[in-house]
Amino acid sequence: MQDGRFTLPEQDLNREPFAHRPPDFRQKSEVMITDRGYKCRITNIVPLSVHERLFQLRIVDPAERELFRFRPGQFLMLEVPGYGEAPISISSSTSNREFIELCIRQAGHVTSALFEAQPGALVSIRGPFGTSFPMESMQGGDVLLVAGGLGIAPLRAPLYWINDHRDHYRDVRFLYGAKQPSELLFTYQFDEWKTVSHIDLHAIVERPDENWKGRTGMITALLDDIAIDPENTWAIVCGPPLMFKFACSHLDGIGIPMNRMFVSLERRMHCGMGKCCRCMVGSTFTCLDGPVFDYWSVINLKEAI
Amino acid sequence: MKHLGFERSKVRVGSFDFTCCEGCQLQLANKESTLPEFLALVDIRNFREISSERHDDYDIALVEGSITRSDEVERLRKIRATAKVLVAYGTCACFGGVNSLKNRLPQEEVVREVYDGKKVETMPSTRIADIVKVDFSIPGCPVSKEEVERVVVSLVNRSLPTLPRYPVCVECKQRLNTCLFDLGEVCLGPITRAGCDAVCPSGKSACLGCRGPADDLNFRSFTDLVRDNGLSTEEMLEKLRFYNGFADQLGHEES
Amino acid sequence: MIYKVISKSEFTAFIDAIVKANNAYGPRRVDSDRNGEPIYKFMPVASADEIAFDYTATHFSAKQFFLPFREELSHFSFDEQDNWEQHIRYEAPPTLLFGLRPCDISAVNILDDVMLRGPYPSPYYLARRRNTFIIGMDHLPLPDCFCKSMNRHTVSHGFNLFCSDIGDSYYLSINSSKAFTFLKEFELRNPTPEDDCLLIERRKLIKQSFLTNIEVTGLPLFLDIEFDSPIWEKWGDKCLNCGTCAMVCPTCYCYSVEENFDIDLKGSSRHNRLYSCNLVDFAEVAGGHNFRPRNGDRLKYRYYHHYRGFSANDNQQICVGCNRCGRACLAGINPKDVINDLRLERETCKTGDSPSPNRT
Amino acid sequence: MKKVDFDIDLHHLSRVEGHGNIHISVRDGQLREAQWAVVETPRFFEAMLKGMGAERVPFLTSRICGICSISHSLASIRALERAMGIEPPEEARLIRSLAMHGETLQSHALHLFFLAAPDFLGVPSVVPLMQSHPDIVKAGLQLKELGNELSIATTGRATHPVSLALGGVTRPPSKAQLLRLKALIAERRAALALATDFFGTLEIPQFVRETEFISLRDSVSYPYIGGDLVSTDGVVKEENDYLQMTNEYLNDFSTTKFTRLSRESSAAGALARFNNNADLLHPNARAAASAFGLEPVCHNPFMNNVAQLVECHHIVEDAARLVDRLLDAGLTDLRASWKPRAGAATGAVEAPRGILYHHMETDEKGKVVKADCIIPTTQNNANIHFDLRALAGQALAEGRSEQETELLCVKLVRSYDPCISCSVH
Ligand SMILES: Cc1cc2nc3c(=O)[nH]c(=O)nc-3n(C[C@H](O)[C@H](O)[C@H](O)COP(=O)(O)OP(=O)(O)OC[C@H]3O[C@@H](n4cnc5c(N)ncnc54)[C@H](O)[C@@H]3O)c2cc1C
Ligand code: SF4
Ligand code: SF4
Ligand code: SF4
Repeated sequence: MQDGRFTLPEQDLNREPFAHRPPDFRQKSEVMITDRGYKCRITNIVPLSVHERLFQLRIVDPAERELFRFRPGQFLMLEVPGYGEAPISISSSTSNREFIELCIRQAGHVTSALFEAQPGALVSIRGPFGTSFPMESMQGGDVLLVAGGLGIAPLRAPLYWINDHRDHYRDVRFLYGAKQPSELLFTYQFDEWKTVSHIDLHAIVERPDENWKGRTGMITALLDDIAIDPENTWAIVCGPPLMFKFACSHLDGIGIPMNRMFVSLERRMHCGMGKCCRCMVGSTFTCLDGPVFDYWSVINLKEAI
Repeated sequence: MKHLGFERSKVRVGSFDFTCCEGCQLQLANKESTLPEFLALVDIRNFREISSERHDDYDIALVEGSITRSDEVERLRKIRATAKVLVAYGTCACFGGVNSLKNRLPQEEVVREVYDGKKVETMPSTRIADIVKVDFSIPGCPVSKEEVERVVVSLVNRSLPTLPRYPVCVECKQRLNTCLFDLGEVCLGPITRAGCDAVCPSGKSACLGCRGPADDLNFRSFTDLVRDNGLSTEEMLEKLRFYNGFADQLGHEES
Repeated sequence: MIYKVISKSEFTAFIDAIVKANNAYGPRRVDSDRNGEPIYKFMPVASADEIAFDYTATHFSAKQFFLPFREELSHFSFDEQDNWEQHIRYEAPPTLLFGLRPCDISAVNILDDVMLRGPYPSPYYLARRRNTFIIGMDHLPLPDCFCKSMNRHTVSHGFNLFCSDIGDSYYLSINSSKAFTFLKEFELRNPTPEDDCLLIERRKLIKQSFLTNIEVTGLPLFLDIEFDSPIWEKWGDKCLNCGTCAMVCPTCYCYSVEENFDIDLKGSSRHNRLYSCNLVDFAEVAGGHNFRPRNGDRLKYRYYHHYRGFSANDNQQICVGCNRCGRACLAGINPKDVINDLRLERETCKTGDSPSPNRT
Repeated sequence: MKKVDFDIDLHHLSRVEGHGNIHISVRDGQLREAQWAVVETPRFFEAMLKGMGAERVPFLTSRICGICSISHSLASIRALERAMGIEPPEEARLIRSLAMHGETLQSHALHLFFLAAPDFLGVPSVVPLMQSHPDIVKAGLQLKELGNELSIATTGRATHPVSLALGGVTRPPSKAQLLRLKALIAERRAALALATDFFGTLEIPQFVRETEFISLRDSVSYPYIGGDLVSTDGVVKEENDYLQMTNEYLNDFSTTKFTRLSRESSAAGALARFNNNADLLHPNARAAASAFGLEPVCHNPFMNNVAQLVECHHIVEDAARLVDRLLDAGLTDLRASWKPRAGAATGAVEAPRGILYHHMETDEKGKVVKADCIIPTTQNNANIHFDLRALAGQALAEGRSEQETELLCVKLVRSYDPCISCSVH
């Protein structure tokens, strides 16, 4: 009964080349447009605290490795085959083209699986995605970095950037707070940041133990310790919503313009490409319009804090 | 077989039944096309229904059925003491199931009705979690083999399984069914936890809530909906009581 | 676009031929509801006589043909050496959709904007879209249709062929060479001035037949201002969080991604699944914090998305006014009532007579 | 004869559905006691059914048993339909028959391959057989799958049907499903042939104890739903007179009741159906029976396994016929509309393990006033009990060891394929 004259021809309709085969990323710009990821080997796993580890990854294919570039503050979708994906900030230096470092907290399904993985295991990444900290605009000014807890993960990239271009910036301060001393991450890098990068680093904990000699209290207490030149300071604040809310309103109080303060927001993400809508904050996407927002946008976003 | 650099090992399971129809255990032998693969993932240490070998070195105990007699309490406690992970398996184990329908009558009357004269021990049907700690629940009357497979695969891969948190309507709509409320029937889909792929409404038969309440369900709005559609509240209550999954909600309602 | 006129009998012969030769879907009567009203759905059709040409509106939208409720995004295969490969397939078989209404086609156009514009076009969507041949048909609105309010009661692109009923014949808008080639085999005529007249009359009639109108201008602003309005709690108290509205909606596209191992452990597959902002865990993050903990927060989001629009599609309103969600919602929540409530809230508070005194 | 003393005390017999114990006590070479005690926890379904709306009843009764849920559902549907004068349309009847076939095939395959075969091959379960006899296990799985696929297509799922309802069925199998079944049946005939050859190689114990076999009989086809109640001793009764067939009585060592008719016990099941209805089997099934030397009336309970296999042949052929008829039918007239009314009637069906009675009495609102369910295994318990005594006696006389006797007794109980959780409902 079928009449060939009226049959829709497949080739004709499937004429868009990439409906047939996946695009060739090597010929494309740095953005990836599909669900295909870069295969990576876990080259090293460094325990940082009870629930946090640093994972060092290396993209297996040299051509893909060459292609992968990112800016401070961007994130990637980390795929643990069999378990799923999770958005993770890139925590290494933009100039490190050999390895990617991710600082990860064991939080749920995917991250727990990653904590079972052994060095040498193969995972996959998609990205980088999202907006970044405007490091170039900050040139010539003071930089104030404020991190609470795991908020240090997205801050390591700007810290490395500053180290690479130290003479572009004036005073750089890094205020870092955690609940207790054992939750302060990357303490092994403190000396390097202080002496090599000339960063004025202050740490504070809420609940000290007997060995703790530093400051005790909330992170906002550190803000009172230092003199800030509001006219010339750019701030980057990362941490739990409540923490950045307090820190930013404090900085607003001393006169730093809202569009010179940057925060990184976290939401559930399933695609990273502005399609699944899981990461909506108000009418914007954390994955496309963020995760880095200036404080002015954040206070104008519904549901941001 | 290695994955992500760690060795995956079989899970050692024991399967035990209490007061029930054994339909859930039977599901383990269903979905024959993947049965060999499924059996390759588990090391059956104790499973009276299909094997006469019995060992007490299982890590995971699948417990089917509800508790209605004192000797069952003892047996259950022993299983709990042996197992590392105890899974309540099926609606009877998770909520008391249809067995709970006899709870509304005095137990002596129930016995008299069926065994006129003879003394038979029984007590109100209780769910497993009321007696021992339950680590994970797989609801369903009967459980769906797909879900069981997913859970076992998760355990082999050292990850925690999860259940859907939304109601059956989501899956029902995804199967393009005509809503039973449009046909004038009371369906418990809007308040029941999904995961069964809406088998009952897909067979044009109302959901009776065997998978228990969905997360954050809106019970008030549900009862309003039945009333506003001019449907029978009595029918709704009979359905809500069927598997005893909504005992909490009904308790609030009636008090 | 080429315009032609075809007699109804010849049209049926054409549809019969094309439906027989292809993987075709069209409106069919599948049930009667408890009031005896027919229930239509897009179902596979094998010949013209299975099609309900005079159908009103389908229960489900045609969205699933472009965004299936569940679709494999990629598959991983693991080997003995603990290595893996990722496999992705985009192909879609050619499909014919018959009988889409202007609002249905508009919805597909909106999905095109979301899925194909922007930095990351979806190849999965594109494959299906390219392989789907759409024949549209106009119709007289149901009493609760409000697509005219959304300006979606006519459509000028996004279909291969569109048919308007002008009495004894159909007035055809032919929008693809494929459609034109198929039609060459049938008896067509060029529209006479009289046909044009009939078409204009038909359009007028349709336009005048709308009984439901919703004022949507300025709604984006209202929605922003009313973000904390108590009306969300009021409607939220009714909402069952059942996601029905999103499942039947022709433009709701939010999804979730799941990954599952194959039972033999030799592979795993990543699927997406249509989700809804009304579902309880939509905005929950790892660790259990829920950014939208209450029913009202979630319900609001669906309205926010539909009538305010999101940045990714130029803040465009994506509701087409088919009222499928309103018809399907068991709790009796529908766009007309919610939006009117919202307007009332705005307008009465201007006179200082707010119906909700406990507003903060 | 050697003087022997031993006690066999088997607690919670494995590879049967539900909990039952075997006690055998031998003193001075004399059999002192042989007991079949059911210790399953009763669930009191009859009490639960009281007051329930007729429409919900089949959903509850199906939960009596996870293996024969379709039979329970259909028995109560038949009882209620007869009580309230509802006539299901012909197409619905065909679908129901096909559902029964699916269930029986699934149940027989489960019993033959998972529960009985390990006994004959001396292994504890089917798992080792997957290594030693992969083809046989595969054939068994394929037959079981075919049974389940029939049930899924006709009732919505394999266990606890969703679309069997008063007045007919709520949803018919789709054309695609039927075509798939047709292909599947054709393909699975090979598995059945393989299985038949395999069971031909097994040695069936020689044991005979004369008893009375009870089953349904409708004079046109091998019985599944409704008909006369007949026995090999010549009793014929109408469905509603089921109580005269069962004569239930209580005993003090078991939570299940015993039944009897003309003798101290009677038997139901595949062998009983065969003994009463062999003439109505499909020719292929009859050929299979004669290949095994199975002829009515056979009094060896171990032959129940063979009778099940013979029925599998009949089911496969009859299912093929029913699928073809459904493919030709319009499948539009599926459910008769009905009004609740007061009434009382019995529904009898042939569940995989034998004749199953549900008796329902309704009030004018269609609510159940009184329910009674008599389950096949209940009707077999007494027979198992007396068989055990005879078998143990015969084993002793043959001078068998304790182990041999135990194995033989266990095999005997399993060959009845008892479904204990259902008998103590
Ligand atoms: C921009 C951004 C940057 C981030 N940067 C970092 C960072 O640098 N370091 C860091 O530690 N965290 C970071 N996070 C947070 C991190 O993404 C979450 O902690 C992470 O997503 C948790 O994933 P999970 O799978 O472990 O948790 P879950 O919440 O358990 O799971 C997340 C996903 O897995 C699915 N899922 C859960 N359980 C199962 C199951 N049993 N089976 C199947 N699917 C399941 C869920 O549906 C969900 O899709 C960042 C988040 C964002 C948005
Ligand atoms: S039939 Fe039941 S589960 Fe399906 S949509 Fe309607 S209420 Fe929800
Ligand atoms: S639809 Fe309802 S009753 Fe049916 S299986 Fe699902 S949860 Fe259970
Ligand atoms: S608005 Fe209606 S359809 Fe949508 S989730 Fe709420 S109750 Fe369900």
